[in-house]
Amino acid sequence: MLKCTINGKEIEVSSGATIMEAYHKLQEEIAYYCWHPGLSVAGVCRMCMVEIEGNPKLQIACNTPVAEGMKITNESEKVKESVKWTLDFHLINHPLDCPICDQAGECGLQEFYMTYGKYNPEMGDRKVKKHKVVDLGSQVVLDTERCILCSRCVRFTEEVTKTNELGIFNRGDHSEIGTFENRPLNNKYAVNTVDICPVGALTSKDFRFRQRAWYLKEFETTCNGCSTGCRVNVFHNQNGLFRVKPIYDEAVNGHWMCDEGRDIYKHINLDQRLRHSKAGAQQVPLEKALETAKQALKAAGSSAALLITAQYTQEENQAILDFFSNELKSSNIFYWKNNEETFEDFDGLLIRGDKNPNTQGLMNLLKEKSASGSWKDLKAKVESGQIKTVLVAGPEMLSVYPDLNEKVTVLSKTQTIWLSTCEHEFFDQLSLQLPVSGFAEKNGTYVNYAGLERKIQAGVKFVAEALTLQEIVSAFRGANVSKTNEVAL
Amino acid sequence: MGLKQRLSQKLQHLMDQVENQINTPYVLVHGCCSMEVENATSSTYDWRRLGFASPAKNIEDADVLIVGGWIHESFSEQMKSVYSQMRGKKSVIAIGACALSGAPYAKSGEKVIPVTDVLPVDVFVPGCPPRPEAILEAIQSVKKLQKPQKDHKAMLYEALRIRGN
Amino acid sequence: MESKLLTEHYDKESFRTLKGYQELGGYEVLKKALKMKPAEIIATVKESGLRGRGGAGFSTGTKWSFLPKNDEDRYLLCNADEGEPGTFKDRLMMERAPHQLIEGMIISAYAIGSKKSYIYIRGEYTYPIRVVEQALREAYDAGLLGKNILGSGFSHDMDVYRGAGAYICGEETGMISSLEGLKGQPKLKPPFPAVKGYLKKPTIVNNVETLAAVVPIIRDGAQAYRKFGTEKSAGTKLFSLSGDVVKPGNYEVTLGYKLSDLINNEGGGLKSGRKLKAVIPGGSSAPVLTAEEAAKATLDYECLQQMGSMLGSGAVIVIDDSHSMVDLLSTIMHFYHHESCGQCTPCREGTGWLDKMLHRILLGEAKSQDLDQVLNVAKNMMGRTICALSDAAALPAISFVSKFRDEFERHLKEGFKEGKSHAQMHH
Amino acid sequence: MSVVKRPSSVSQWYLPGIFVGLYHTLKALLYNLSHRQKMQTLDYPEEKFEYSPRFKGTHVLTVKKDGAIRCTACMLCATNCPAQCITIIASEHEDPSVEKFPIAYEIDMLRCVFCGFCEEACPVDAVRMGPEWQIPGISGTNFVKGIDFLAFRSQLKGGISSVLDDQERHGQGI
Repeated sequence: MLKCTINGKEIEVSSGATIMEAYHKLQEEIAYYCWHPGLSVAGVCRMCMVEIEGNPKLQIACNTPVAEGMKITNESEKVKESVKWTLDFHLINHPLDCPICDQAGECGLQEFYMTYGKYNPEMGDRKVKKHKVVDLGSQVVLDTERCILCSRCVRFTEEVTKTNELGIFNRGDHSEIGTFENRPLNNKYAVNTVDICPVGALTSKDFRFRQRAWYLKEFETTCNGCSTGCRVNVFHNQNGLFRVKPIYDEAVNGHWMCDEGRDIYKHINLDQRLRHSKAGAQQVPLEKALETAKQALKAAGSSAALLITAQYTQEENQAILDFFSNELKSSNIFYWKNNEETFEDFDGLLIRGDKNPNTQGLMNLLKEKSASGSWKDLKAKVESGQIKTVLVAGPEMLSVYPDLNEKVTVLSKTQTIWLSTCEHEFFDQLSLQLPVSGFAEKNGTYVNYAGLERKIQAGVKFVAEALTLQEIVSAFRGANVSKTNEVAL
Repeated sequence: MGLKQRLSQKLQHLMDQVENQINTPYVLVHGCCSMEVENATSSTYDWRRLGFASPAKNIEDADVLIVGGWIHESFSEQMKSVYSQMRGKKSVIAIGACALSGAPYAKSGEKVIPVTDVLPVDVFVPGCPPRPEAILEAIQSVKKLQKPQKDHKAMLYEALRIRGN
Repeated sequence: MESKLLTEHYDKESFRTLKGYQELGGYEVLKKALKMKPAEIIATVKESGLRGRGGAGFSTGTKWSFLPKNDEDRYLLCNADEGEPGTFKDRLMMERAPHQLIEGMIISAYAIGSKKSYIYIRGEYTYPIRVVEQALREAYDAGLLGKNILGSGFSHDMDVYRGAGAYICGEETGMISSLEGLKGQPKLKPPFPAVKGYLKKPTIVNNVETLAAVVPIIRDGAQAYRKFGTEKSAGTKLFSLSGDVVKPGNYEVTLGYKLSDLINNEGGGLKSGRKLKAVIPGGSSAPVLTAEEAAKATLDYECLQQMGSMLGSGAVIVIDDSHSMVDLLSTIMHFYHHESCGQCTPCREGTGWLDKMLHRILLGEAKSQDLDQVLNVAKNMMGRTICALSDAAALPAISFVSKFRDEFERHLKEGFKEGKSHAQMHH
Repeated sequence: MSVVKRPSSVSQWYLPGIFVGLYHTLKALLYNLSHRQKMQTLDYPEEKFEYSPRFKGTHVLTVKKDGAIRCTACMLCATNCPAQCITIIASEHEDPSVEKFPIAYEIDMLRCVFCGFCEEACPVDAVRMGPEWQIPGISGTNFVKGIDFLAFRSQLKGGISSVLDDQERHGQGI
């Protein structure tokens, strides 16, 4: 371990570490664009200049290894002057696009301009004009005038996805990021380039012009797109959820996140949600619906069945399973496995075939209850008439359950209580639907493929009547669950 | 009918005519909008020319209530009682952004509520504060609301206003 | 007068062929070297005080000693890119004496224990490339290259690699990237090429003249070589004299030779009726010397260093009073703006900014604080990038503007008086 | 030091007080009748008060030369507005040089305090405070004004062009 002092503070780093890693470890303020903890060192933006005692020339922090007893500072006048000028070089050909740029408010240039900027631009000559609004692929739009050529996105496609779609074309100040003719940027992690782009050159088509960054609040939770359970930040305000970005998590997803996971915010917004309980197509007040469900389940007693998907948190599974085995003394518990054939896939980085966040957790609980029934058994029992009433803890993400329609047509014959987060016109054939809160509206834990606990927290509350399974079970046990019209957080 | 009855009928008609022309406003305005109401009663923008009497002292004999300034939740009870004390045909003019919507104070955590939560409002006068001419405009709209049948003078005003603007 | 150590037989046609070269003592030194131990060769080269002739002037012996001692295979690259404007000495050497270069390279390769070497020749030099390839074929046929050279057990392969026409590929790591098939962009240092260069293996990059100078050093020994030149800058150097002189061309003189002698004796003095205004001693990236400074200057690394300029690649460009310095600087800046590889921001944007400003100054649409702005931008470009191109662009700008400030001011007031400038035609 | 003059006994009599009062009223009445113009009262609908150009009235959305509104939906005005009365919905323009424009730009006149912060915040002179004061409306009228009212209402006669046009801005290399 090497010892060095940064701006007067003592720090110890592993041998071979660069000065930038020491700064990163110490959480000390330093200006940089092209360095990224998850990528290789490019050393091209020349912002991270530091002054090392005994070395007349300023060194770049991202590529200079730490030596024992090095005294490093980036607060001296010489460094500030260098960063000020290098930032000015970045800005002389940068277009005045802040009003129409999505990155405004969280742009690297704006941030460092406030601390190191010159505030009186001296460049009187014409700016270099390049291509605007370049369509890179299905997810990402590029603006080469805004690009500061830090090559983060190029290194991302080289090192992380290893698909090499992006490259820097031409030379000198006419260099441009771009893709080759018939090779658009269409890999499954393309939107990560938008996150790591320090400026507004790469913007995501899904979020394009939808909201301004300073209108969004964020809360940390876990993605429920598949069983990897990446740590993510969900951005929202009172009108709805807007986007999802990854958070660095050593154990599971590192700095990255897949593009499928970025769409998980869509099914929480009001337009797709089941807002009121419905009997068939008829809207029913919540208390009355809960009452009829309770009566139906109590009447069926041990012949009531539970069809459960692995989309619920561990606490919810525990509550519903205890209710069935203790109160109803019924052992008809059936597990609905969605995509049978692609269940074990794994793309080598983050995407897993098992699209449920809590399969492992549910499996452990089912083993405890020694319930191993699957959909085929339930179907046989329903058609043979043995089971009359079924409680379905339905899926939250309908898109990953292609076999939904087949289940609904079978269950529409018996008395079915379907718990669902999202609305679907097929559900109107069922006898009763109850709204359930989505992953962004409840606290709980998922257990990911490797058995790690992945926490989620209630960041927003859009559907007032949506309940969690614990609340539904406590309602069945007679507790009065009156849902006043809470204002969304 | 004797001359006396016809005379008294004509007198009565004249009195009604005058009676209709004159509305007596009760001013319940505080904050910067009260300045503008004073302006409207001042000699420059005199609203007596348009048939508004000077602000009534007691509520009973007023038939137009002018509301302005931010409305705090605790104040809404008194306003309702004021409104209920007015007798006969009554209408409300709400002036100023603070009354109409709570403007900048609405989201500031203070319990400032818009006037529509408290009283049924007939004429809204936006502005912060609205110009005295806007209050005179509001007065004419109130008169039009109270006496819907054709009023040549009002139509004349209407024509002038559109052309003049 | 010239001291022809290397260029003695350049006038003879046959010197280019293997037979002609061997008749005049060619490849004898190679036999002598193969009998010596590699460390001994490195010691003689270090002792001879031979310094890099390409532009940096770094001591060749020291550079060779940076190589790791293990037996990891390493490469020797000959930098024949010669992109520095004003330099045309490597071309002469490759056309007239390819075998001298090949012999020098084999000896150097043997010294550093490299099995593979490349000659990276500038793509535009089609004729020299043909000559060198022909010479290589002759060397292979004569058993001087390939397996078990002259029975000494040392085997070595040598190839020619054509450059793609980029000034940046003259820079050490830029050339390495180009050789690896990547975009010709310099690599981050550390790690230095001597530790991790071509294909991440230790690599030594030397100029054509440096490698050719190894032959006389090994032949006559270090002390004989030291007789030429000054104490710190030993040996002779080829200077490419160009500009407003009667006889421009390549002249081999000892280091420490007086610049004014080179111009007046070898170069035949200025054209009639012209007065010397300035001299660029070491290629376009060297700061300019005024007429007075040129009179005092001697052609060696130390003296030019003290005068604020540098020997560089030895391209002496003579400028007389018929040329406008503003026009010259604008052309140089346009060259660097075009040649910047665009990796590092200060150089990519700075060269563009300087080029546009100087173009505006040339057309007279500028004020005197724009001159301070040029100085400011240039000062803040230097020393902040991966390679020295930004310094190569900034140094001429600073020296031109500060040493010929009055001419720039007069130019701004009166506009261009020497008729149409080269830059105006160019844009 | 101010000395209070004791009122003379004659002024406390009843009749002289009335006549003095009548005298002043008649004087003012006769003066007004003879000098109609000097009268301070403004006959509102016929006579209008002339406002200074700095008057902060109902907003105006300026237009470009080709008639499209100048606003690029950057939301700076909505952010700067103390009453948060501006709601903007942005969308992508098919002409790539325009890139972003508002499909909905609404100002809630009831909330607006006409402070002019939006005018100051706008980087491209897209929104300005117009010369007319706010016209009252009876309950039920829509006070949330959209683009067609703010940019193309009759008084603006086809829209007020903004100071700097997009093409000019690009032309200057900004």
